[in-house]
Formats: sequence, C-alpha cells, structure tokens
Amino acid sequence: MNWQYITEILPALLDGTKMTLSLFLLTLVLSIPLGLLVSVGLRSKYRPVRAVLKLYVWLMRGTPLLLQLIFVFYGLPIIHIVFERYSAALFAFVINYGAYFAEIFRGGLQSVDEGQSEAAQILGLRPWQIFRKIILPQVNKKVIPAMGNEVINLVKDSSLVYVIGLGDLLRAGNIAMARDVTLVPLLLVAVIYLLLTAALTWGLRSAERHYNYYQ
Amino acid sequence: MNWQYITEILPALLDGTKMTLSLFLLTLVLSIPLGLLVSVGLRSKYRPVRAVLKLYVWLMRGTPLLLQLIFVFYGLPIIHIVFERYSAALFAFVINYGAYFAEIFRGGLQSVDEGQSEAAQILGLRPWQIFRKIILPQVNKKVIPAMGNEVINLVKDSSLVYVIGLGDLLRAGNIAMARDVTLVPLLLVAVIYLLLTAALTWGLRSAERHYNYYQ
Amino acid sequence: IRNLNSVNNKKTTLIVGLDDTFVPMGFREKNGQIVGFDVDLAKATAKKLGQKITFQAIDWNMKETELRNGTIDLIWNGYTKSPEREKQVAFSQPYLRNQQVLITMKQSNINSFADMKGKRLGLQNGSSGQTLFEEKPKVLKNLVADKTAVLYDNFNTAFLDLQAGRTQGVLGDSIYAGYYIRQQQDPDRFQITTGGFSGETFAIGMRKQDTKLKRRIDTALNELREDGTIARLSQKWFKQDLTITLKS
Amino acid sequence: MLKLEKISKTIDGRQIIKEVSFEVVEGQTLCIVGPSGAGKTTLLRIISGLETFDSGTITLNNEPFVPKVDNASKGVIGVVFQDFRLFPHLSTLANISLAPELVSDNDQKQAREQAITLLDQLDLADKADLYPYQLSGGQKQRVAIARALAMHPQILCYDEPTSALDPSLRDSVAALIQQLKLEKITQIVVTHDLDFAAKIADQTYELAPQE
Amino acid sequence: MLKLEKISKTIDGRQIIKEVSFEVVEGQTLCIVGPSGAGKTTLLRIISGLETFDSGTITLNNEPFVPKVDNASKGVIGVVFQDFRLFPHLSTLANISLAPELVSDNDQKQAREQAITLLDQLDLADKADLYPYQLSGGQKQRVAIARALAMHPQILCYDEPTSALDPSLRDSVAALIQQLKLEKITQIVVTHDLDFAAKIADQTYELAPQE
Ligand SMILES: Nc1ncnc2c1ncn2[C@@H]1O[C@H](COP(=O)(O)OP(=O)(O)OP(=O)(O)O)[C@@H](O)[C@H]1O
Ligand SMILES: Nc1ncnc2c1ncn2[C@@H]1O[C@H](COP(=O)(O)OP(=O)(O)OP(=O)(O)O)[C@@H](O)[C@H]1O
Ligand SMILES: [Mg+2]
Ligand SMILES: [Mg+2]
Repeated sequence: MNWQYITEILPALLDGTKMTLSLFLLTLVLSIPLGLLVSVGLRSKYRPVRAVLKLYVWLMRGTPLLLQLIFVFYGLPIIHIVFERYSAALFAFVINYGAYFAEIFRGGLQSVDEGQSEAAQILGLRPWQIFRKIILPQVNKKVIPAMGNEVINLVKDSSLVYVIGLGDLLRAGNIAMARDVTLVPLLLVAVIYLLLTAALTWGLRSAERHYNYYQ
Repeated sequence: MNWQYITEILPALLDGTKMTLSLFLLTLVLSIPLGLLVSVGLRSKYRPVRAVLKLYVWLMRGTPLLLQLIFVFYGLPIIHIVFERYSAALFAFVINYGAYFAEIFRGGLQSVDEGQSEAAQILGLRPWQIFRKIILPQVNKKVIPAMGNEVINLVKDSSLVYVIGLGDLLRAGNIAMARDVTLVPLLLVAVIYLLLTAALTWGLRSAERHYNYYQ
Repeated sequence: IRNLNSVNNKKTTLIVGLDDTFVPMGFREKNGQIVGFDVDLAKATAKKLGQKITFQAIDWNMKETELRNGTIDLIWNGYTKSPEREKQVAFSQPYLRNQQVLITMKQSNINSFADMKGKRLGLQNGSSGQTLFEEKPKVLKNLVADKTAVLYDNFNTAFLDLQAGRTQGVLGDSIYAGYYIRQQQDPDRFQITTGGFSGETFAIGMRKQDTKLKRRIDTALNELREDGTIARLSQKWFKQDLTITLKS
Repeated sequence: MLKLEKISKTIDGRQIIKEVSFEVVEGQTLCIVGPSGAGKTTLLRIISGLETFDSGTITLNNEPFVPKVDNASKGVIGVVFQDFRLFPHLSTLANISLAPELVSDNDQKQAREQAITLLDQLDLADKADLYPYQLSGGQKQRVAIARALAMHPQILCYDEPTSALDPSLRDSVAALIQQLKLEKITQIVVTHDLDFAAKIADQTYELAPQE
Repeated sequence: MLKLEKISKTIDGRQIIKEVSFEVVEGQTLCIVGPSGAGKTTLLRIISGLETFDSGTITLNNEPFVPKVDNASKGVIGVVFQDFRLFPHLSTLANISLAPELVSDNDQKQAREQAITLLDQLDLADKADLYPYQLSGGQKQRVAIARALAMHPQILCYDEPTSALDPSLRDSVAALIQQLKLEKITQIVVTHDLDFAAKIADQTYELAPQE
C-alpha cells in the first residue's frame, strides 16, 4: 500500500461518499416519521388499518431492497410512472426503512407500561399529548440500540443504488479495484465506512447517555 | 408473464433457495448465542473486556458485510488463511450478525429493571441462574420485534454470497433475468422471498403472542 | 420523459450506457473521467454524427432494461453480439474482434482446454463466456469439476480466486485478460490458452425501433474504420489491432 | 352526586365485583374499606373509566354517566393510583405541573408555582428536581397525590393514599383531604387504615370480597 | 448477632444515613421506624449488600461482615422489598418456589408443596396460578413475603410488609413473624405502623432523617 496511490483515488471515493451521505440523511429524516406513524397505526383499534399496514410492512421487509429499487426504477415505467434516478432511490429507501423503523417503534410502544398512558388519560391529556409527552420519550430510550442497528445498516445499504446506475462510495471503490487490479481501494472504502459508523455510533451512545438521566 | 416460462425457471430458483435457507439457518443458530454472549460482555465490569467487544461490534457493523465477505475470502489467502467457499460465507455471516444481535440484546438487558436482578441475587440465585431464569425470559419478550428485523434482513443478506461465487436465490434470478431480458424472474424471486418472510413473520408473531401471557 | 423518437435525428443528446468498472473498454479514471476504447470510439462516432453524447453508468445486469425504458440509448461497452441478444436489441455492425480464452497459472501446467478435466473453472456472471460455456458443453462444461462453473460478479474476483488456488482456470474475454495480466507485477505467472471457442465480435446495442439511428451509426463506423481511427484506438488500448475487416 | 347501582364486573371468568351500589354526596368524603382483593382498585378503575363494567348503572347528578376517560379531560375525575404511576422521565416538579400546563389553561409559571406550593404542603420542597427513581416509597406516594390534586377535579379518588406514609404524614394527608372538602371537592378514598378512615370519612362503604 | 457501628452513606452528594449504630440479637425482632425519606430502605439495602456504605463497620456474630450479595446464596439474608419486585413472567407459585428449587437442594415437589403451604397461610391459595399483573396490591405484597420466607434465611428483612394489607391480614403477618421468632430467625422490620411494631418488636430503632 502506498500513500501516493491512496491520495490519488481518495477524491473519487470522497465523491462517492457524498452520494452515500446525502441518501443516508434524507432517508433518515423522512423514514423515521413514517415509521413512527406506521407503528402507531399498527396498534390501531381498527382492524382494516392494521391489516393494510401489516401488509405494507410485510411487503417492504419481505423483499430485498435491491429488488424494490429495481421495481421502482425499471418496473414502474411499464405502467408509466417514471422516476428520476435519485428520486427513485430515495423513494425506495424511505418506504423500505419506514417499515423497519415501524417494527422497532411498535416494539418500543408495546414495552411502555400501560399504566403510564392510563395515568395520563386520567389527568386529561389528549391522545396526541400523551403520545408526545409521556410515551415517546420512554419509547426513545428503549429503541436506541435497535435503531442504531438499522441506521448503521442504512449507511451501508445506500451502496445498493449501483443497480440503478448511481455512484456511491462502494461503487467508487469497485471502479478503482477493477481498474487498478488491487484490493487497496476496498480497504480504503472499509476505512471510510468505519469512520462514518464511528461517528454514528458516537452519536447513538450520546443519545443513550442522554436518556440515562432516569431509570 | 406466462406459466410455461415460470415452470422452466422455477427449478433453478428453488435450487438457489436451498443455499439461501441453509446459510440462513446455520447463521441464525450460531450467531444468536454469539450475540447473547457479546451483549453480556458489553455490560461487563471489566473495562478491557468492554473495550474489545465494542471494537468488535464497531468493526462488524461499521463495514459492509459484502466487504467482509471479500476480505475473508479473497483477502485472507494473502496471509495464507484459505477458507473453503461455504465456510467463508458462514464465518463472515456469523461474526457479522453476532454483532447486530449483541446490540439488540444489550438494549434488552438494559431495559430489564435492575430490581429484578437484585431480588434474585438476594434469593441466592447464582449469576447464571439469574440470567437464565429471570433476565433472559424478560429480555426475549422485549427484543422480538427488533430481532425480527435482523432475522428478516439475514434471509435477504444471504444473497451477498454471490461475491464469493456462491449461487443463491437472488443470483439464480439475476442469471435468468440477464439471460432472458425480462423482469419476470425477479418477480418470482420476490414472491419466494415474500413466502419465506411470511413464514418468518408468522413465527415471530407467534413468539410475541407466546410472551403475551404476562405483562 | 424523453421523446425516444428524437434520438433518431440530431436534436437529442445520445446517452451511452456503460459499466464504469469495465476496463479497458469503458471505466472511470482516478480523476473521475470516463475513458476507454469504447469511450474514445463513441466520441469519435458522435463527432461524425454531429450529435451530442453523454455517458451514463449503469448496472450491467440491467442494460437491456435501461435501453427499453429509454434511460439510455446505446449499450456500448464491449457488448458481444449474440443471437440471444439479437432477439432483444438491434446491433450495429461489429467493430472489434474478441475471443473467449482460458486464463490459468503457469505452474498448474494447463495447456489446452482439455487439461481442465476435473478442475474448477471461474466465470463472470452474465458474460458471453458464460453463454458459450452453457451452449457448448462439450468444450468445457462436461470436463470441469461438478460440470458447473463458479460464478463471480466481476472478473477481478474471479482472478483473485484463481491466484488463491481455489479455481484452476478462468474463462474470459481476451481483451480483459490481456489488460489484467499487463497490470500484474509478475505477468509471467499467467498463461492464456486459446482455441476452445471460436471468435466473437463486439457491437453497439440499440432499440429495434431506432432504425434511422442504426443506419447513421453504421455509416459512421465504416468511415472510422476506413480512416484508420479504429485501428489506432485498438493499438492505443490493446497494444494490437483487433479491427474487423469487412468481408463484403 | 355520583351514584352506583348494582355494578358487577367479571374478569377472565372470575366475578370480581357483584352488585355494588352506593352514592357519594357532593362535597363529602366516602371511604371504601374491605379486605385485600375485594375489588376496591377495580371499583375505582370502573368509576374513572379505565375499566368497563358488565351490568348496573352509574349516574352523575341524576344523569346517566358513562365513565369514559374523556370525562377526565373535562376535569371530572382524578385518581391517585395504588402503585403511583409517576412518569419516570419527568422530574418531581414536572410530574405535577405537566397536566395543568397542557390541559388547564395555566401558563407555565402558574403551573410551576402551584406545583411548588403542593410540594411544600407535602414536605417535599427539596425534592422538586429529583426523578422518581431517586425518591423513597413515601416520597413517591406524595408526588402521586400532588399530581392528582394539581388538576382540581370535581371527584378525587385515592387508592390507599397513605400506605407508604408515616403517622405524621398520614395526618398531613388527612388535613389536606379536609381542606379539599372545604373547597367542595367530592372524595372517594380506598384505605385499609381504619383510624385514618375514621378521621376523614363522612360515610364508609364496606366492600365484601367475592368467593 | 448483627451489629452496625457508625454506618454512613452519601448518594449524589446527599447525606442519606449518618452514623447509624444498632445491634440485633439472634432470634429477636428489631423494628426500624422513622419518617418517610429517613433512609430506612437504604439501610436495608446496605445490610443486604445491595448498596455499599461509606464508613462504619458491620459485624456478624462478632466477626467483620462485609455485606455482599453472595452471602445470600449461603442463606444468610432475605428481603421483602417495599415495591415487591415479583418476577412478572412467573406465576405466583413459581415466584415462591423458584429459589428453593434452584438454590436449596429441595426437589421440585418439595418446593411446590412448601410454596402452597405458604400461600395457604397468607390466604392466597386460589391465586397460585395467576401472574403478578393479575394480583391486587395486597396480594402482591403477600407473595413477596412468601417468596422471602420460602428461603428460610438466618436474617429476614421486611420493608413495609403490611403497607397494602387490611387489618386482618396485618394480624396474620404479625402472627407469622411471631412464629418465625420461635424458629429462631432474626428479623428486621421497617414499618410505619406503630401498632404493628408494638405487636412484634423486641426492640425498636428510630431512624432520624438527615437535613
Ligand atoms: N387481569 C386480571 N385477571 C384476573 N384477575 C384479576 C385481574 N385483575 C384483578 N384481578 C383480581 O380481582 C380481584 C380484585 O382486585 P383489586 O385489585 O380490585 O383488589 P383490591 O380490593 O384493590 O385489593 P388490594 O387491597 O389488595 O389492593 C383480585 O382477586 C385480583 O386477583
Ligand atoms: N439514587 C438516589 N439519588 C438521590 N437520592 C436518593 C437516591 N436514592 C434514595 N435517595 C434519597 O435518599 C433518602 C432515603 O431514601 P429511602 O428510600 O432509604 O427512604 P425511606 O426511609 O425508605 O423512606 P420511605 O418510608 O418513604 O420509603 C430519600 O430522601 C431519597 O430521596
Ligand atoms: Mg388495590
Ligand atoms: Mg422506603
């Protein structure tokens, strides 16, 4: 491994990292609220609502994200829904990760003691207030480790966009590997991923520590 | 879509499914105990133990499983560790998923009230008994939804073995798609994945229901 | 949505779909620029056509679907002409010779396709080598271990596995084999064996309805061959002349 | 004011409450006593709408009253739970001031001031910034009482409000209940402590266990 | 038998317990009384090894005694917690029989029979198969008592063992404590109920609050 080579390919890799990060951040911002909404719906009193959302979660978790990307980008044009490359990726990622987050939040909601919500009801809080002020803070504390897993998966899953012709970090590494016939670019890719995940892990631990103020 | 074509390619797809399932089951059986062990270690009193395990979790979650497969299979031979194809896949999957499971179990352990373990200690239960009889059953109830996410990810991640030349379900679909230039094989692949996940989801819900006997 | 008919006249920019990892036909340089034999040739062709051209990286498995959906107009990246593919796409006239060759390590003493008996063979998934392997089982398939080949996502990993000793041979494009071996520190360790399969040709893939475009491209390719451009590019990228001489 | 007639309730096939009838007069204090497991907590849950009942009727001011948790939002009923149910993520002060702030139209300052006054009365002035896990059993119970009081409901139910309190604090709570009586608040108190009941009750109802 | 000398404890900079000294005589019952927040629960946690202390010494039978939770496994100390801490995933019966089965060398049948006897004594015979969430407050408390009794520890600590019990059950528990006294078990009882204390105590220690 030599430094000159590394500095030569680094710009291309960092360029790919931009795509990785942009997709990661946008997906996160959009899919967490989606997941929260779905998780609440999954516990709805109304059977049809639950049935539809269960179907959604099953379809999204039940098929590989790669296939979902392919269907959104290559399949939907058959019925005249044409997405631009990046929008297709974002759309597929958001609805996919929304389903995963929904399951995590559902688990979190389930494990908050029913007595908490009863106490808040008696105090006269409205459903939305109960959710926002009583339930959600307690759910957040519980779901951080599991959310961490999915968030970190998301960083890496963003590499699937190669299938619709978008270039991300891993793609950039693959290009360099094929061109220069060496595994060094992949090592560098791994290092960049590690740095990204280190930052995320640090953020997640801070969030966990933040919620440690109570037991 | 025509039935004859489907019956023609189905045998190849089902053959791929065998690989998917075998890798899935073996990985599950090996990585859940590993994850549990690591999660306990992550809460150890001994700082070095925690540090080493944190590093392990970070490395495993921090790099794409795809790269880990490449390093295990193509990288290790450089230092004269040569894995057989299937063992390489299994090894990479187990250590990777072990880390994800560890985080989930760690979260579960954290959210079991400390008072439970104190009460059991006072009763004279040994640490192992406390873990086995008091903590674990309560952790299990809490982690099922998050575990479900990862287990379902695992079914689909098994498709990554293409990179070391093993053929699984998705690979079989890709071959047929590239050869026959049609999205039909991928639709079939999606259906098979959906069936697999339906079975898993059903199993997971039963497990959840099983733990509903108490609150 | 693009008006797909307009690619036939000069108004619209042509989009060339290529796998940007496919050296030396079309790939990304360290500075991010897409280069390669096919890229040079496409640019020269565009000049002759008087039409603008851009390059879009795609997943090679999805190339025909991209073409059908109109997200690209040309598949131009060492695209081997085959009867199978002809059902799906229209081909330009072929512009380059290629051959499927067997790459082995010298030390393993494999000097002919027949020497692969009982040995493990590696292939790139979706490559034309794979098609030949399946279609002409007598040449290799019936000889090799388990009568199956190990499939890789790209040639790179296939070669890595060859060096690790888990396979004894790789079937691949002569063009890529040449490039790969030239990149090695010790090229002499490798051996290339030819003769198993007859030669094949590279051509440009288009939508079948783009007949006008096909005619204009064929004309341009003729001119480029006659003025020696293709031969010059072949020397530049492959260190040999692989131009197809038309037997009209 | 609040009148129960022949209320019955079965859970999982067990008859928990059988044909309970009583009436609470406005502004008075009713004590409900009875052995452990008699169904006292269940009865309070029915009155406050947290639990349904199988048969019987409830009237409030002679109008049919269907206990529903929404009533609470209109300030009808408040409950001090036997197991406290404090919000673990909120400080003592916030546990008390949250609902007045969100539900009544008190502004934040008012709500906090009221909470501090209540904490003072219950001898918890120095615990305002602690979280529930940092409180002793009796301290938690007092916060639970303060939280319910802060909403000034028409009817206030207490489930064993002094179980974790020492004699002097028990007297403080008794005094508090007397004071609320002056403010014409109707109170229903479940208790095991007969001395305490004697001190506060205008009326006592004895719940007999089933089986 | 168990002697505390000048035990002090600070949590988060607050002095919770200051120089507490007392001695329990073997086979006798010591009642600890004191206002809410005085540190009674904390003291029991120190004795049982769940909490460390900052200064002072503890001796057991004149030998230095470092409370450690391992002692429990040798059957030294048992605790009835103020907040019960039943195991939510185990039935009432299993809550009681689990430890005897796993720790003492009782076989399953013995352990279950003993548990049933205890449930009978505490008037819970018909609750054996219910889970904690199905029990009333007083029922939970009695299960907690039975669970600790089942291990026959040398020293048994109770933290407010009758807070959720009606007078007649309180008398049952008092009788139970007297009975254990005959079996020479040393007992430390934290309680607010002075009548109850008077009934059972050989000795009373008043814990004064800090601040
Ligand atoms: N979910 C349930 N399933 C089965 N039985 C239940 C359930 N909830 C309550 N019970 C039973 O109902 C009875 C009455 O319970 P409740 O909590 O109302 O009693 P209580 O009078 O408040 O007793 P305590 O004074 O001990 O708190 C108890 O015997 C209890 O076991
Ligand atoms: N983790 C903690 N952080 C801060 N203060 C604490 C913590 N744990 C206990 N305390 C304080 O220690 C004091 C004594 O608590 P303890 O639970 O021992 O009281 P107690 O005598 O058992 O009271 P009660 O009769 O109300 O149960 C209380 O003032 C309490 O707020
Ligand atoms: Mg009760
Ligand atoms: Mg206490």
